[in-house]
Amino acid sequence: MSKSNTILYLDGVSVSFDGFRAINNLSLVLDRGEMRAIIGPNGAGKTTMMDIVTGKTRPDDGEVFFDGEVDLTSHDEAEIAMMGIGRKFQKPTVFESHSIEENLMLALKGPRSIFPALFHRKSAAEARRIDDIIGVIRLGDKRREVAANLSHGQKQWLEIGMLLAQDPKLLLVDEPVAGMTDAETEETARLLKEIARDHSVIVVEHDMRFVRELGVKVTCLHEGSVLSEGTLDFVSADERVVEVYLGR
Amino acid sequence: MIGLALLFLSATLSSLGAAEADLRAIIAKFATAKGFSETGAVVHELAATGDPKVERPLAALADGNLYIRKADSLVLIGKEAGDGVQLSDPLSGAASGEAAKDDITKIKVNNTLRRAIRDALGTLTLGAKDPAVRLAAAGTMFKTPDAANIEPLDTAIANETVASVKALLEQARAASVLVSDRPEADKLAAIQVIGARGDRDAVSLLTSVDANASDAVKQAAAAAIANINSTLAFWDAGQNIWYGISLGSVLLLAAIGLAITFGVMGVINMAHGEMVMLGAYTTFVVQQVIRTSFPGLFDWSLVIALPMAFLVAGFVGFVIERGIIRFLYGRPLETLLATWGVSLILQQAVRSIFGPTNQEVGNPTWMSGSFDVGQLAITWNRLWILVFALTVFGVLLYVMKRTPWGLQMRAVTANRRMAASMGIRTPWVDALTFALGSGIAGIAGVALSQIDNVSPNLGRGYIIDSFMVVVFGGVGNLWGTLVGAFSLGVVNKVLEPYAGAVLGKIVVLVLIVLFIQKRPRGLFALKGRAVEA
Amino acid sequence: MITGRFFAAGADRRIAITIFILLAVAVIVPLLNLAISPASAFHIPSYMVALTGKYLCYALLALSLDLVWGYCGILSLGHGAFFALGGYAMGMYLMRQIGSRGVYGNPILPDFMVFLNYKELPWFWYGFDHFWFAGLMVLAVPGLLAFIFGWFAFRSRVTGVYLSIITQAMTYALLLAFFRNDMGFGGNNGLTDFKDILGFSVQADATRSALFAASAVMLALAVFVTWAIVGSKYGKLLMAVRDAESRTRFLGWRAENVKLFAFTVSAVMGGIAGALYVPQVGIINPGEFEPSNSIEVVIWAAVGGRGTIIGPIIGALLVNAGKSWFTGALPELWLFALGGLFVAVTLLLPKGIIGMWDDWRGNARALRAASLAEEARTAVGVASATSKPARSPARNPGEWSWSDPEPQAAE
Amino acid sequence: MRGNFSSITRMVSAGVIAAGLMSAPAKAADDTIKVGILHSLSGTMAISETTLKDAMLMLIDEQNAKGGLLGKKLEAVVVDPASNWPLFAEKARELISKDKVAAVFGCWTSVSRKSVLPVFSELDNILFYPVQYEGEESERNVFYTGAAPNQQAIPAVDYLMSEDGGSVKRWVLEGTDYVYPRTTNKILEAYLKSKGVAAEDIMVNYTPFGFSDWQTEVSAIKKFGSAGKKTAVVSTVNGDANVPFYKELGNQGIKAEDIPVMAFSVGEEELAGLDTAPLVGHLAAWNYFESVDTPENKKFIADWHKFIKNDKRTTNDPMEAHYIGFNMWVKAVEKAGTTDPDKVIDAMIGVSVPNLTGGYSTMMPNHHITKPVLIGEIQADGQFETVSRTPGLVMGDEWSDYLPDSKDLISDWRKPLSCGNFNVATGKCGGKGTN
Repeated sequence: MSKSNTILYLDGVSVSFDGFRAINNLSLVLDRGEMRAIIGPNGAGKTTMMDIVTGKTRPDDGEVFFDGEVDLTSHDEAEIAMMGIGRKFQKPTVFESHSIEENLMLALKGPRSIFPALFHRKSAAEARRIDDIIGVIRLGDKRREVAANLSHGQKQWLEIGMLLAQDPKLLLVDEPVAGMTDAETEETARLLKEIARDHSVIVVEHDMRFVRELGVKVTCLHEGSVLSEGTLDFVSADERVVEVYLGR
Repeated sequence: MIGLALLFLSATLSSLGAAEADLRAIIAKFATAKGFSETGAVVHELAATGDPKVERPLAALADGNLYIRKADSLVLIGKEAGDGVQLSDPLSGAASGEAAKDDITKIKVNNTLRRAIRDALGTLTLGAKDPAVRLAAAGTMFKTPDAANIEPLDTAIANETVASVKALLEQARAASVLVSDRPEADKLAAIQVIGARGDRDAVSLLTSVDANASDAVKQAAAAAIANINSTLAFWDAGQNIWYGISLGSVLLLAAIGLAITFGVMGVINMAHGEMVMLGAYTTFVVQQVIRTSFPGLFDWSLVIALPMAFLVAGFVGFVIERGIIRFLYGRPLETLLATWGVSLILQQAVRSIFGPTNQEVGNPTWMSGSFDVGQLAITWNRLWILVFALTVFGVLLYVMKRTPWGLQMRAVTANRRMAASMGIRTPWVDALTFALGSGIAGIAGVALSQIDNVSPNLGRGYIIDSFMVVVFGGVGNLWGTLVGAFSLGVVNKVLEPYAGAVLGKIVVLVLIVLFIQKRPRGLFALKGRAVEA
Repeated sequence: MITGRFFAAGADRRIAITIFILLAVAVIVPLLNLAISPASAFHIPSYMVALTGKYLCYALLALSLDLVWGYCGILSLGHGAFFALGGYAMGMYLMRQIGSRGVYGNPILPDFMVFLNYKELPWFWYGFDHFWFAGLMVLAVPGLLAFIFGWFAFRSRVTGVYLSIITQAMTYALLLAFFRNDMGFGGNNGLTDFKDILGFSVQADATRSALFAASAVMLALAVFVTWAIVGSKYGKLLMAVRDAESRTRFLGWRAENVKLFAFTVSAVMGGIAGALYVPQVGIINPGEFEPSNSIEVVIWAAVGGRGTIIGPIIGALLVNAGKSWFTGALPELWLFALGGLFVAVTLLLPKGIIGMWDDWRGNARALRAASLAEEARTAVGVASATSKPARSPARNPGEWSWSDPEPQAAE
Repeated sequence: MRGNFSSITRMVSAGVIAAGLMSAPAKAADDTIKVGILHSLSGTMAISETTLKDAMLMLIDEQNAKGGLLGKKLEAVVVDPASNWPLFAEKARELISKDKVAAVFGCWTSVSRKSVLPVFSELDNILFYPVQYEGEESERNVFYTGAAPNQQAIPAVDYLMSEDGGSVKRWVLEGTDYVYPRTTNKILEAYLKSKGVAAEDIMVNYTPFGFSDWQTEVSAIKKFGSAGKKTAVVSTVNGDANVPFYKELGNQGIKAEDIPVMAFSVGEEELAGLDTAPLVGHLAAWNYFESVDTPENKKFIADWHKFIKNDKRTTNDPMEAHYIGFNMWVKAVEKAGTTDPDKVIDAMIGVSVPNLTGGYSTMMPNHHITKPVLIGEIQADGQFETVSRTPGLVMGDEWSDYLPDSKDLISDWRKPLSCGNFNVATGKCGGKGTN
């Protein structure tokens, strides 16, 4: 397997907490521009895998490469984010006391040190970019509203919007439709597909209907390693997947 | 001292048991003696008679119980009884009426006199029936070596049947040989005997070996000292560790209630120290009641105070939880403010009720004094506090891990809503948990009243250390509190002899700060999957 | 351009009014003290000037704490240390100014060094005979301590209660260190008996008034600086770190640097407060490092309303004025009153005085809007939108959640 | 019972009365003379200072019962500086500027005195300072009614060196780390060395305030005391730390006959918190003991018990100092015919009043007073028994003769000298100058 064409390359990764093996010899490869859905039962290691990729958790063992050449295990969250990996949490995490505009402003690609921030003034280009994103996430009428006042689904979208503002090469999206209405779920699927046109994306999701809607390659994790990989139909036909996850 | 012993010697040789009239004549001299030196001369004269009967008046004098009746200048033993003094005859002990305090004059004693009396009694009681008295006598004679003591000691050794007394008598004899003009061989043997004791008293004796002793004696003494000192150095290290463990047990006691209210419940309980203080004051009140009403129970006062302190502090904790804390769950910082206010109020309340001064809390006899393990002096109160701290810890651990209540407690603190929906009465559990933490702080106060001031400021002295211990050990982990308390105690006490008390403590604080950098969640942190999950 | 924003369209009228009042007070109070005859009803007695000057220093300290606590969620229980260090730097300057007027008449050594048999000035006292050097140290020593302490603590991601407790350990250790007579800072007695500052007698009414004015102006400046910081993109970032630290990291921000900058700035502000405080009260002693003092600062900020700029100022002024009054009026009962006040404020005014005021005004405006709306039978929903507090009550800044296995699960 | 529950009501009423007084300060301005009381009623020092506040209230009551002063009633103004040193200065300023008191009785710690000194000299008022202290100070506006080191430490050491005291040869100087113990120990070291004590026979150790774990220190004392020479401890351990110190001494079995402890800061009040049975024979040096058998003292104690409504409350040395200081002030005011501090300060020097130990104390030109020095041994009932007493009165020596930097200094506030630090070597006022 060659690394050079991949956006994300995990090989033989293991990590354990107090003797509990959360990730066990996991190998996963994502090609540039690919969107991948990851499914698996609770405790399968989905979130821990994201922690490893984003530098939150250091693996005990194994290789993690981004963009074919960057060893992610030797970088921390901020550096990894600056390289172009964006992450959306399972529980929507936005800056609740800030307005939507301000949220996006903080996420916008740009210098990340203190003094520029202290003397920063919003440029016309930045304003345009923010307008664009607000349009994409369909929150135009609430742009000055404080994020705390948004509904659950709107917060999910705002968070996705913040990922877009970061302009990453790879997006890690953790359960984007949890707690959404059916209409919102559809909308979100459309949004993600739109994003996937020019970004690599990993989506973790339990909602099989949503995964089907995305129509992409699926990886099923179990007990910290890959149980099955392929199209959704292929995976859902896999005996073991049915056993541990989908149920009979 | 030599004169005294000579007199004693001559007295024993001439007549055993002087006539009682002679003794009375000497005792009467106390009435006319002016100043400590003249009183001292009378003591010596009395001791010189060698009559065992003089033990009574001398002991009374040492205890400050010898009086002169102003009316007839008679010297009598007095015992305070209510407003008056019960008088008795100094020799026979026969009652001799009562007197008002103004009608009698106490014969003053000071340390020097007391020591003289102690020495005199030492020789006099060498032949006492009670082996404990003989042991004390031998101990006194060991510390006051005198060439003239050798002969009476020889006699005593020959008659002695109890091995421990005999050993001490032999050491006393050796000490006396060392200051006598006996031949070199005897002295070398004496050094052997003393050196075998291996303690500081032996060093003290050996260092005072006469400068004009022979070289062989000096060398032997020096060698013995070096030998003892090297073992003592080892014991010193042990002593420091013991002190550390003891300090650790105090820290553990102080912190363990906080490990519940802060560690488990998340209330930044600044009034924790005041709960400890309430426990100490409860002990004081219990002791007062016992002193006035049931003096016989005094040795049980702490045992009685324990449940009382638990209830008092627990009840106050319960009231605080119901009245204030319960409105503040989910806002831990507000609990800091409110409990700080509560602590001010409690302090001032105690100050208003009991006054600002220290209150006296007595040590029961089983918590007084010390005993030796090798060269390690272990005080009973420290040992009991250690035992007590570990017991409290054990019981608490059991309650938390093994009882249904503990399970409910942990369930509520882990997930209040879930626990409530499973039918646990969360407000009740909260209140009881807080009361438990407070009550434990209260019983810690019972123990701390034995070693510290019982004053309104008692709690303030422990609050910072308690927070350090809980945080150092890892919030929410009882074992962490245990290990944290003992490690901070031992580190502190091991540093203290080298760095001094102040610098030692500073170093410990800096170490805590650095340690938290290394383990930002304390010693026993819960590790787990990232919280974003 | 910040100034531009400041004057633009009353963007933050409250701040402007505060600064204006402070500057006005800086002029008027000295005038009423110095120029009006003591017989007049408008005369402000000197002890009032000294007292209020002291409160202003406390207010500055409370504001500095609020910058890190209210806006960044770092609950420092050791801010008194920065205050005291600034105070000591100023005290050392004032000590050197005594010159040969000390009781022993030694032109170089302060009195306490003479009777502790110092032969020469310790090296760390060099330079403090110059005001500029002392002034520099007032900024540098607390700033540097905060920088080093913060650099370690924030990089190691010490958060929540752990951070609070180690800041307390820091000030406690400094307390013990400064109590030691061997440290060369006068031990328990500290530094006292000051004579001159910049050649003016510290006891003269004019000097007192000048110090008062300096405190008021400095507080006004601090209000402006804090407002500028909080209003900038960095300020938004600061609050973002408070509300969701991990999120900022995954957006590529270095949360530790964000915190470090605020912590250092805040420490410098605290140091300035201490430096202004010392000549006005005439003594600096290790007691200022007492952890309980730092806790009190937290209480001032909380009483006034944290996460606002003028809240801590109001809190510091009110609590201290109350304390002064109670200790005189109810000398044996004032702790009941003060303790009761803290309990009452936490139970009844959880957002502090300013927060309550805003809520009350917000509700009043909402009610008014609602009644207007009803009259016009239009614009329904305005009321519900505005009556919501700007900050959701569920998100209390600077808290760590206790129900999660790890504290500060902000996300 | 030591704690008197009826005291709550008393406290409340006292508070209410004080509040009443404070709320109407202007009204009473002309027909009363105000006296400020500046003692901590809360915080760490409340334990010692509250008693002094009560003692002052009692003295003022008694004076009023005698008809007041200059035909006016005396009125006490009580404030609480809360053991907070800057607050002492603030409250002193408030008492003088706002309440216009004629004199202030107050302070306990050296630092509180140092903190208020500039206030008193700036506003020209009088402070009576009732506690034994380190000396090295003499201010025009302060009258020191407590002991200077030579009125306590040196006679105490003399006693220990005497045959009566046990001919001590080896010394442990144990103190709390602050200026009083430091200075006292410096003076003592110089004094002991001048008496031929070798440096290795002196051990000096300091502990922090409120120190409570004395195990290491006590065992070090034990070790130091086992060198074959008679050893004594001279303790300048402060306030709160004493109780655990003595408890540890008792438990580790250090007996007064073997290693006596001579304390300068332990009085009847501190012993009240202790079971003294194991401590019998340990010593303290003061200028007053409650057990002193004189008619004045008996009356004072009886009055005190009546005033405080508790027969168990003890009296102590600083209370006597206030008793002396207050009576001196009354006498000086009568002599000057005014309460104007300037005139009273001048009238104070030479005033002589009876003390409680059967003699007269006189205010000297250096603003210190003459006192007898008593050495007492702790008794099982928590009292001291006087075992030695200086033959005459000792005059407080503000500038110690045993410190190189102060031995040439004297203080004399009589005109025309009026100088607190006159250098007899150079003949100039203003200290010693360069080393």
